[in-house]
Amino acid sequence: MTRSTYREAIRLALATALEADSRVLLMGEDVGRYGGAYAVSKGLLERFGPERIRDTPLSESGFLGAGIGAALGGLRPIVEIMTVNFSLLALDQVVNNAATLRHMSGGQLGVPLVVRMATGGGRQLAAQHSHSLEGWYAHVPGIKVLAPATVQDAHDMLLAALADADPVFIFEHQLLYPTEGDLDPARGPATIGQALVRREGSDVSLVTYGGSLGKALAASDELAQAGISAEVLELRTLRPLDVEAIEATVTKTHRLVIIDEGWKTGSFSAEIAALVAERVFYELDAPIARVCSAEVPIPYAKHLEDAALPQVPAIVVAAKELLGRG
Amino acid sequence: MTRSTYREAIRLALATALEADSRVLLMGEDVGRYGGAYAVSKGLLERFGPERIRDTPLSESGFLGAGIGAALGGLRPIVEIMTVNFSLLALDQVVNNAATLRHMSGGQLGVPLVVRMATGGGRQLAAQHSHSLEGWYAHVPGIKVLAPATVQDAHDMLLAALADADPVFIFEHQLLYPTEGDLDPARGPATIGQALVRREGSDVSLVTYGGSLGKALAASDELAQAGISAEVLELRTLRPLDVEAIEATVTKTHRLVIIDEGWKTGSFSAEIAALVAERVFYELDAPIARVCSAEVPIPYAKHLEDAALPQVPAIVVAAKELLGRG
Amino acid sequence: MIATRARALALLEQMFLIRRLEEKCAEVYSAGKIRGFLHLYIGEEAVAVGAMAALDAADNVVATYREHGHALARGLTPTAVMAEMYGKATGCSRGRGGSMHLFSTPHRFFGGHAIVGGGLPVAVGLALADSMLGREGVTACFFGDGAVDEGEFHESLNLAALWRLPVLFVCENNLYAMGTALERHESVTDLCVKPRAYGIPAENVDGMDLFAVEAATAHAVSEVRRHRSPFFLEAKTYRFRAHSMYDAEAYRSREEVAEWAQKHDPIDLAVAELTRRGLIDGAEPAAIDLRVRAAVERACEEADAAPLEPVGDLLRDVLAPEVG
Amino acid sequence: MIATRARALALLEQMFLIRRLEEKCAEVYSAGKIRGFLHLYIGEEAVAVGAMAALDAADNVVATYREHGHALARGLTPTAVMAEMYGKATGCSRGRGGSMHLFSTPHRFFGGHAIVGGGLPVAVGLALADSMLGREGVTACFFGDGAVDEGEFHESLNLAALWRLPVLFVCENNLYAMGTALERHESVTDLCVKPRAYGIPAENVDGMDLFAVEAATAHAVSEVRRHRSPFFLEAKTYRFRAHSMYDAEAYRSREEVAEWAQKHDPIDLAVAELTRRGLIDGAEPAAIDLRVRAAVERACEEADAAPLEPVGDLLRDVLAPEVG
Ligand SMILES: Cc1ncc(C[n+]2csc(CCOP(=O)(O)OP(=O)(O)O)c2C)c(N)n1
Ligand SMILES: Cc1ncc(C[n+]2csc(CCOP(=O)(O)OP(=O)(O)O)c2C)c(N)n1
Ligand SMILES: [Mg+2]
Ligand SMILES: [Mg+2]
Repeated sequence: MTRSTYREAIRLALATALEADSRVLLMGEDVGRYGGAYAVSKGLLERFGPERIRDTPLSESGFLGAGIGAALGGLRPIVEIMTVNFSLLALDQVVNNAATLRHMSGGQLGVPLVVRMATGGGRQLAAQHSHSLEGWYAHVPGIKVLAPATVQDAHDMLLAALADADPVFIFEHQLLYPTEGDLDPARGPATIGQALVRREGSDVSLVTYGGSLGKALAASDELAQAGISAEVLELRTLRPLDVEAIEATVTKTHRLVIIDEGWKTGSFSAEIAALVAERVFYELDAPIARVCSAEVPIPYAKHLEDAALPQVPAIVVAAKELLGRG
Repeated sequence: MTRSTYREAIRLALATALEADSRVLLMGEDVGRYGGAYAVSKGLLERFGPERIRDTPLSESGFLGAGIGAALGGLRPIVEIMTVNFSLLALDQVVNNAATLRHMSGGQLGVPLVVRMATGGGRQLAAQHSHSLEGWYAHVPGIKVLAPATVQDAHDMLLAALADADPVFIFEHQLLYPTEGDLDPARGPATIGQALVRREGSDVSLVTYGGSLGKALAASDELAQAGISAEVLELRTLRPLDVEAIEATVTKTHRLVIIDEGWKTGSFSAEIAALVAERVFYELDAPIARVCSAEVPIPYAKHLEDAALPQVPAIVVAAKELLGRG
Repeated sequence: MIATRARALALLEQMFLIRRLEEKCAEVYSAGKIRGFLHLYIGEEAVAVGAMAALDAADNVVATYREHGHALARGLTPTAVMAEMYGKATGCSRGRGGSMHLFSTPHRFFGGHAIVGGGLPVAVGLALADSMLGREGVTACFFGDGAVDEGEFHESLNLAALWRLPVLFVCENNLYAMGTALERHESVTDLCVKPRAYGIPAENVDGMDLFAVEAATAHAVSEVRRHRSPFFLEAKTYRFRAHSMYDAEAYRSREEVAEWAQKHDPIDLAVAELTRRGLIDGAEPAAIDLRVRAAVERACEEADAAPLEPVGDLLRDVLAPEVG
Repeated sequence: MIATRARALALLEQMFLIRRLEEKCAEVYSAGKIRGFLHLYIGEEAVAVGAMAALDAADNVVATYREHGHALARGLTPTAVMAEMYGKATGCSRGRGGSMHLFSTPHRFFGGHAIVGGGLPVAVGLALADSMLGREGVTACFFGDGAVDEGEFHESLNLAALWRLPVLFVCENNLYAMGTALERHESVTDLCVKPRAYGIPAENVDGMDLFAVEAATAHAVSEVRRHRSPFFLEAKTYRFRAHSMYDAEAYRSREEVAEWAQKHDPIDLAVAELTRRGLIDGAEPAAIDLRVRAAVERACEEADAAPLEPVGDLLRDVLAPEVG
């Protein structure tokens, strides 16, 4: 067990994978000479050379599609899209190729591709650089979607993604890169599709993932001070979803607040709410609440950005309201 | 009042708009010489000439983006993307430009752009041509999303879109083009954001939109035969959503089935369910049910495609189950 | 250069097979046996047949939705192709793909892509894999003149050139993208100009001439193999049929089509050339045609008799089976 | 050709203004007054200033996230620009855009685009509007060498050429896309080769030479106006600072940067040229600099003092106000 940042944990997993399997390569804009826009791949070029730490032109659709072809051809590519904002340019390749080829070919083809990208707001990067679109990816059959929120998961989920035979998309919230935590590099690949209770509680469930985990935990602290016992369930995998874990926490607490940085309407939070209203409806003692981003292109100015993104006080208020303590 | 097909109704609205306002133009792949992939614009080239009925190269991002610029520059462009499947190639322009420019510029700019596209499955066009992604568009602040299901709406919603100061996306289910209905060409623009009860009922609400309206109505017929009174609410606008109408129908029937051709997980149906579970939870007498597409790239073979898409019997079963008559 | 008589006749037979199979497709489409979009290759047969003749078994092929010809020329059986269009479990994609999505890994036939331009990056990636894994393969990527408009064309050519990847780009320029004539969708209609802007050598060839296509492809492939870098081949061709089964062809005249069909039919031209070279006698084309028609009939019968995939298998192969 | 002394000095002053304002940006960034991404234009001033000098008020301008220089050269006030970066309601985008999203409709300044390549189709559309509405305007679209990689570049050039639209494409080739040198992101590094593949005339110019840029742009714009069709201008330039505030510049040597800054500083070169022409005397540059520094200070003070947009206005202008 060591201390590590989230960034270093990813780097370590990358290095481990590159070391272990000569078919693995990392490709993306500025992953090499620059060292990665978020410094994740710093130092890897020197160790593994420019073929395997491959700088690409600004051609998101081109090099993500090339990643698909490379996977078909026997490599184990890791494609880094600098941020989810730019991934829209490559979404056709994701939805129409990566996600379909196995099924559409009657099971002949497989696309063992890993795609990593930064997501989320909070750094005053304004309307074209602050999206949280992982919920869109979670809508697409044929792919898997991971959102590591801890240092350990940042490491173990990358290994899990590389061990998977299907396209796996990893969303790294940009505020997490510098965060620190314990890392056991020998724990092995994470289990895809497994949510985890990060804090036990009995009065209300806070269900969240990725960059919002910290906010949910902070809210649960505040709620504890007010005598409210909040359970925090972290989804970890958005597709396939751990439906049992969601059912279990709602069955335990009977109250549900979902925290999701996506714009509220049509965000992934809606799917959690819908599942619960379908499957464990009679366990609910109160309406479901969602704390999401405001329906606005995320503004630059800090006070406006803060107002647009989900924040701890809003989570606390939402939970209290469900308990009639609003 | 005349009889018209859905296709002709759109054509009539296009012709009316082109006639009335010289700033209006239609641009897209094969809208001119070919007459439109779905024959919507047939004959318009001859009437309005190649400048205003403008064939484009296969450059979805390029010409949708050009539509944005043209709108900024004072034209009233109608961009036809042949089908939603290809719109992924242009999604960056939608999300990062069309939807953001007004807000991000502090209100200086406006993008009065209309984008039309075909959507949906059911014609055995297989995994790359059968998507229902309008739910993704409905997630994006800064744009409006319409899904006309009737001949009258096909006409009136296009006029409404053209009268709007913001980007409006119109989704035309491909199975609707040949359908017939009454058309009063003088009714004027539809009201954006208004859902309509297409059939009154008291036992259960079927909430749907677009290509699934017919299925919901057929299911309500079958339910009526079984002595179940189903109300059918057609959303018509996916963004902004008529939340009051959804609340009203649930408050009336206390039971909700949502029908949506999107893949179930993360489809727009989830948002309807979430809203209801948030806002009128105590009105619900039973779990919410959703009838959506199976989580699979839509297959070509008819029996498999049928099995993948939402069908009338599944709606009937879902409604009956909510009433304890499963 | 197609050296032997046997080989020449085999290629001619492939062209006949494609022609007859597709004529049959149109026929059974009207009868409802085939549904969805159906894009016929009739008129363009010399391109796929000539090009495939220059490829090895270890090479990769990526094609479009207009790929029956490529699949057959690559060795997929008429039955596998026909059953696919009939939506049967014995089809080369288990009936899930239909006309636009033929796949066969034994043939290294990687589709059947229905998003225009969408196959190009995939082809670049296949070539990257060959290149990094030290394999000798070439990836041949077929696409239409319309695909040249798409941003992915540009990105793919740049990647292939920059990384020196063994890709053979084969542009089937049939002068129309659906109903849009080349000069109305490309500002420069000499398509070879484009690859040169990426430093990719480019040549064009008469796509109606089987022997010319074969020779040009053989040369192009040898350049790719020798330099391990891309090459662009433009085959000038023409489709004799509508874009798909829904096309009224308002955008071109009957005369134009008739002239192409009369003067440039690739099968007629191949027969004439073989006759001129003394490699074929007068009765042989008819015999080939007969053989091929019988094969097509057999394929239809087999497709007809074949089972559907069970509905219970709908969700199979969305993801890889769990190993455990 | 910059005819008068007054005009030459005005342009020099613009360059000084951009330089000093951006130096100030870097300073206050460290102090936390500016946040988010900040991309400095220092070293490239001659491009924006020279190019804008050749445009009219009725022309449109589309720029990238590295657009402080363009905004100032187009006439936005230092205060409007600085207040925007401070996130204030008096900023040219009400503080919602920040450094990457400057807008001003009175200046027909259409952004401020932070998706590389994303501005090009928009520029094409603006030109389409001018063209169809019978207006004389030219749309100048600025972008970097990195944008040339994107599919949208290709699509936009084709559209502009095919439809004969009055777009002036200005490629600011500073030899790097972030940390990726030109030869590692483009297979052909002579960027003028690319527009020619669309039939668009192209020229390059020394982007460190204000007078050369002005002359080349004037020529380019006159070509666009005369033929109502696109033109491509490549300005060869260099950024003296990091890509953004987070860049350790591992991809280029200090010596390389120092050499450019010493030998090719566009301000030094302009002063030298004006001196050579006898249009400026020794004391004037310092006087200009002083004036400009004062303006920058004032802009900062005004930005500092300006109000924030009320949080209650967060949702304002997501859509147009309801009329009714
Ligand atoms: C991205 C995309 N846009 C539009 C279409 C619809 N479409 C299918 S084929 C076609 C024309 C393509 O022309 P070309 O590339 O020349 O191929 P051809 O059909 O002539 O063989 C169009 C517009 C599509 N499938 N994909
Ligand atoms: C589509 C997209 N991909 C990646 C980025 C991240 N990014 C921002 S600037 C940049 C480099 C652009 O280089 P260039 O076009 O040469 O402009 P310069 O910064 O040199 O002025 C990159 C990769 C982006 N903003 N948009
Ligand atoms: Mg074509
Ligand atoms: Mg650059």
